[in-house]
Amino acid sequence: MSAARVGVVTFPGTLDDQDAARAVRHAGGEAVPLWHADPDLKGVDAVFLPGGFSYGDYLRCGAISRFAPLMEELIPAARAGLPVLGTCNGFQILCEAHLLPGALMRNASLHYICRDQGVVVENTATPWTADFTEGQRIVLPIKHGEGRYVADEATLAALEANGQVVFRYVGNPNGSLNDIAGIRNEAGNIVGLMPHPEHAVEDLTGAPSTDGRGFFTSILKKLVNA
Amino acid sequence: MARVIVDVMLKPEILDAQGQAIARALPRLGFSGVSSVRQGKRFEVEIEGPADEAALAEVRKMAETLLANTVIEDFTVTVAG
Amino acid sequence: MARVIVDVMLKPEILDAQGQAIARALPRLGFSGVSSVRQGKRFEVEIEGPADEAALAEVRKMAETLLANTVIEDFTVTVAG
Amino acid sequence: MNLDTVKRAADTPGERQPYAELGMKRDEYDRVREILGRRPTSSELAIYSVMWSEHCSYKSSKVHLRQFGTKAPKSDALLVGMGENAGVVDVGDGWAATFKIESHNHPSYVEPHQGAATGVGGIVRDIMSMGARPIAVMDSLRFGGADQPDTRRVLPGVVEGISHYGNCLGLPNIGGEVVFDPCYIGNPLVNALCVGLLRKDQIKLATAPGPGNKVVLFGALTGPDGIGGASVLASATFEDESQAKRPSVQVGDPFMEKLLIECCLELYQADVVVGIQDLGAAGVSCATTELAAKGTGGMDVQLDLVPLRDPSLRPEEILMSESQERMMAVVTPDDIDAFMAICTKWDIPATVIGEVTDTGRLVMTWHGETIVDIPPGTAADEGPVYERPFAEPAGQAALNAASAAELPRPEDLRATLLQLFGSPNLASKEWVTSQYDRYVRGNTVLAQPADAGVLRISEAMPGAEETTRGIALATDGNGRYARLDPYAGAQLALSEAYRNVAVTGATPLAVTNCLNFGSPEDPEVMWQFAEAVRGLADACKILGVPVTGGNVSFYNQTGSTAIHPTPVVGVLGVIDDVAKRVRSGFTGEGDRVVLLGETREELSGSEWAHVAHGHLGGLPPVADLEAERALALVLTEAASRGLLTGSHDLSDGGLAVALAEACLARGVGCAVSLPGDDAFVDLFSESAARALVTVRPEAFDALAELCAAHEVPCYGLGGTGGGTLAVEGVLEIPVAELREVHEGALPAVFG
Ligand SMILES: Nc1ncnc2c1ncn2[C@@H]1O[C@H](COP(=O)(O)OP(=O)(O)O)[C@@H](O)[C@H]1O
Ligand SMILES: [Mg+2]
Repeated sequence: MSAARVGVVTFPGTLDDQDAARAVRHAGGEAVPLWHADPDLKGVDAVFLPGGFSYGDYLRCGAISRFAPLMEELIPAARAGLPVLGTCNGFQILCEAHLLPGALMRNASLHYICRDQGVVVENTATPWTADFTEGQRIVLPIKHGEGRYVADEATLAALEANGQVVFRYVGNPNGSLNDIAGIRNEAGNIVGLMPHPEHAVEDLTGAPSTDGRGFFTSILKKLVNA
Repeated sequence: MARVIVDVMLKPEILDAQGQAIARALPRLGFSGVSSVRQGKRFEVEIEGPADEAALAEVRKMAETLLANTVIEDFTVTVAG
Repeated sequence: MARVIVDVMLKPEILDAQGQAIARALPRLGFSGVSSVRQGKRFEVEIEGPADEAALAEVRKMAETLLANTVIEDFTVTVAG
Repeated sequence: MNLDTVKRAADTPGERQPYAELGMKRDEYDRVREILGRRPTSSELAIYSVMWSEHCSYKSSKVHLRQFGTKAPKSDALLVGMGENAGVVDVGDGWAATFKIESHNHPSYVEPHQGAATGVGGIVRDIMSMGARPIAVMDSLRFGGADQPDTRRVLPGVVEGISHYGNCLGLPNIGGEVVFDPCYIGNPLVNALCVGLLRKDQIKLATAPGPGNKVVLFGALTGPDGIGGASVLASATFEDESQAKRPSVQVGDPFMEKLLIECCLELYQADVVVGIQDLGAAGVSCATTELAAKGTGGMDVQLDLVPLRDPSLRPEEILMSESQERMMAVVTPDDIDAFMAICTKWDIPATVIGEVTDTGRLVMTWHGETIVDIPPGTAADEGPVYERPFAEPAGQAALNAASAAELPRPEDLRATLLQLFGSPNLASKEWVTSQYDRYVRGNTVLAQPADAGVLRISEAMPGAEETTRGIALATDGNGRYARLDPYAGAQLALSEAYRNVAVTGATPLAVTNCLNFGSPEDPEVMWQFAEAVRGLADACKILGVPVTGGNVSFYNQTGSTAIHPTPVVGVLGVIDDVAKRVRSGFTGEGDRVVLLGETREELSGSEWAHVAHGHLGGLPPVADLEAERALALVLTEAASRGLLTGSHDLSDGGLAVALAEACLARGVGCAVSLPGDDAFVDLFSESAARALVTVRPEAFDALAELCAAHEVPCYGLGGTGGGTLAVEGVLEIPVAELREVHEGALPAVFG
């Protein structure tokens, strides 16, 4: 059996692509590099949009990346059910591309913030969170200047009603509405969150937990069983 | 050659953290009499041809798809005087 | 109650990395005919009294000390029409 | 428009030239005329004036800095020493590390955000130009008093600038310093360090060999950045009104720099670069003269081919522009297409502007007319060298006589500890460090609040081969110590950085330094400088760590008042098995707490004297380098044998502050008793060559033996555990209370 193939997208200014690929490999998957300018998903089974400052975060985070040639392939594939995970800048891109509702704005403190953050897993009915339990409290690094999740009231109500809030902060670091740290689309295949699971997969390096592993084991199990 | 201005402001219902921080700082700096501040963006777009209706329609499309995120922002397009 | 607009733009000789990145992206998004984009800030300042000369002078001072960084930015103050 | 060509210069020998406005002395100008055998053209004057400036030529410091070479200890690790863009050190298994620290003090005072940001950008390009992938940054910062209003303008901007630029590049920030002292109020110090990694056999140098090879300028377009001086020149020569005000600040574009990093790495990978140089101060002037001087000796440049952001720029201004995010490479004609293709992939503008020659001349033309024709070495290497006079400051003896021993001692040591622990210099720096990404790239093993940053090597480069090794880095400096005794102060800065590296378990290997001083034209400042360099060079020899590079920043003063002399020292170390790094502070309950090293009554220049009395006088702690070396040997050996469960160096605030910080690491308290008979001295003295470590009880004897073998004093103080810091018979403070004063201090000032 060949390993499940997870595409990791690099835009100009993407920073966490190497970490994302490493996390995929640690979980036993094959990380397939995808280049923003190539409109080719290379037949991957899932896609990871990593963090960074694509296009320097100029204009708005994710605003320019959304138009990349690769996105023209990715957007319809995601709408058709391809599992997609966006973390940090990846989450911002997913919102700008309207694959997820709402928007991410400047932190309420107006400062960039890097810290280890408690997060509660609210929804496990996604290919990226199946290995967690509902209500499980995990710790992941956050590192962002624009992570304040906003949406209009109707959208928020719908997210809550449909169980689309996937992660909530314990102690809101950025002023996100309803303490939202991550959400999914209605179908559940697309998940975006501000925290960084790819930085929390090894004991040795930096982060205080290995709680991020759950994302990668979830998706790989799902793909292997599919 | 003409210059078209695109002003982008947050929708009124969206919390403007930057504007509020400025409004809060003003009294400390000795400025009184300001009831609110909102911060938005201003784009000066130089177009090659004249600012005719077709060009403005094009800039409006640019504002709608790129310069503003209409989920949270409103925009206006004007020709620089 | 009056609304005063403060537009803050980078001085022309200062690198506007953001505006340049947008301008470079436009052709890829199918927009042609734009020769340059500059991005600045727009502040909408609501003042309690009328926008008379004294109030405008006050806003100008505010722009100079807080809203704009005059080392690299220029600003203009206008009363909202 | 009138162009000052070589021909015109020869025909108009008497034309007045604004050399003085460009900061040149009459004799320097005369020397240029002598070299050229005619008056320089305005473009040549632009080149010589920037290349012979203090900043580029090191004319006041050179005679002293030579000691770093002449006194250098023998080191097998040194692959590239001083004089290149950055030093390179062998870290084993085929890997090399390159690192350097540089100042951006003055720009950060004028425009804190951009000044600090471009400081990071500049040092990162230095590291890139060695052929390395930059893998982390650090920042060493000094501001005026925390409560002084201008500090509230400068500090947030500086931190935001470093944060934005570094974060955007995807470089983890793994350490630094934040120090407050009123002496820096008109002169903040912003020193940025970058470290990079490369294969030992892939070092790139700034050289342009091979006639016929192409000279490529790539990266950002050239604009009127930081060329106040050049517009003086352009307008003085041509009375050209259009050369209005030019900005003296440079503005950075971190996104462009990130693309440049990736582009350069791909260029190195493809092996299409013969020589490379970053453009920093003095921009094109510096890159062309230095590349040519170190290569075959000549270069022809068509200056009008330089792509411009502002088409009105004059050649003199192009030569002096300090636009950021630019590099210059030398490429063979065969490789030029491949080179350009990689630049295109990364959206990096790249232009061939010239060619290497063997004429021994740097020749530049402007639309066909020759405007520069000089021997490049005379600008790059043969600048003026000054033996500036120096003299011990008038008040030095009196200052040294006013020892802290005379100060009243506190009754309440609990209150004293809390007062110190919440003072700006000792308080938690999280307000600053939480704005820096310390996780990006996933190789950060230790970062704040650890004593040194530690990175693993194996995965730093995609596709790299396995190694268990890691590198550790720390920067330190203490302006108060250096003010009291610049010789010892520089040694103490080195000692502390060296010790901070050693407490993680790494072996210190090499040194970089940033020497921040007042005006070299002031003999008293020059004395401080000479003493500091002599002290640092002597200490490096004893500790066996060579200086690989660094930076001198003079003229840090307001009016005639100089800052404290502030040598900042960075030390890089290697740990063979990075998994054996020692974590900072108390990591669990039930460990023995052990103090290593000798405590003397050394309170002059201490944080206690500063905070409790606003006092500065006496002599700083003794810099006992042999003891420092022995301590490091104990620490690294204990770490490699897995004896240590935690560690922390003793420095500012002494044992008291070290214990308190160790408790905060994981909220684990301790109960200890003091070894000496004066609790105040035991707790607050700042004797060097000391560290706190923890061991499992069963490992204590092994540690004690190791200490005995190296003649390092070793005191079992007590054990970890509980929720308080308890010093028997002296004080007891809940860890939560310590945390509150420590973490609340900076937010209370800066929001
Ligand atoms: N400007 C800065 N940038 C990055 N890290 C910093 C900075 N200032 C302090 N730090 C980090 O914060 C921690 C505490 O700093 P400090 O109080 O100076 O340490 P110590 O007391 O051990 O000398 C260290 O890990 C240090 O590297
Ligand atoms: Mg320190």
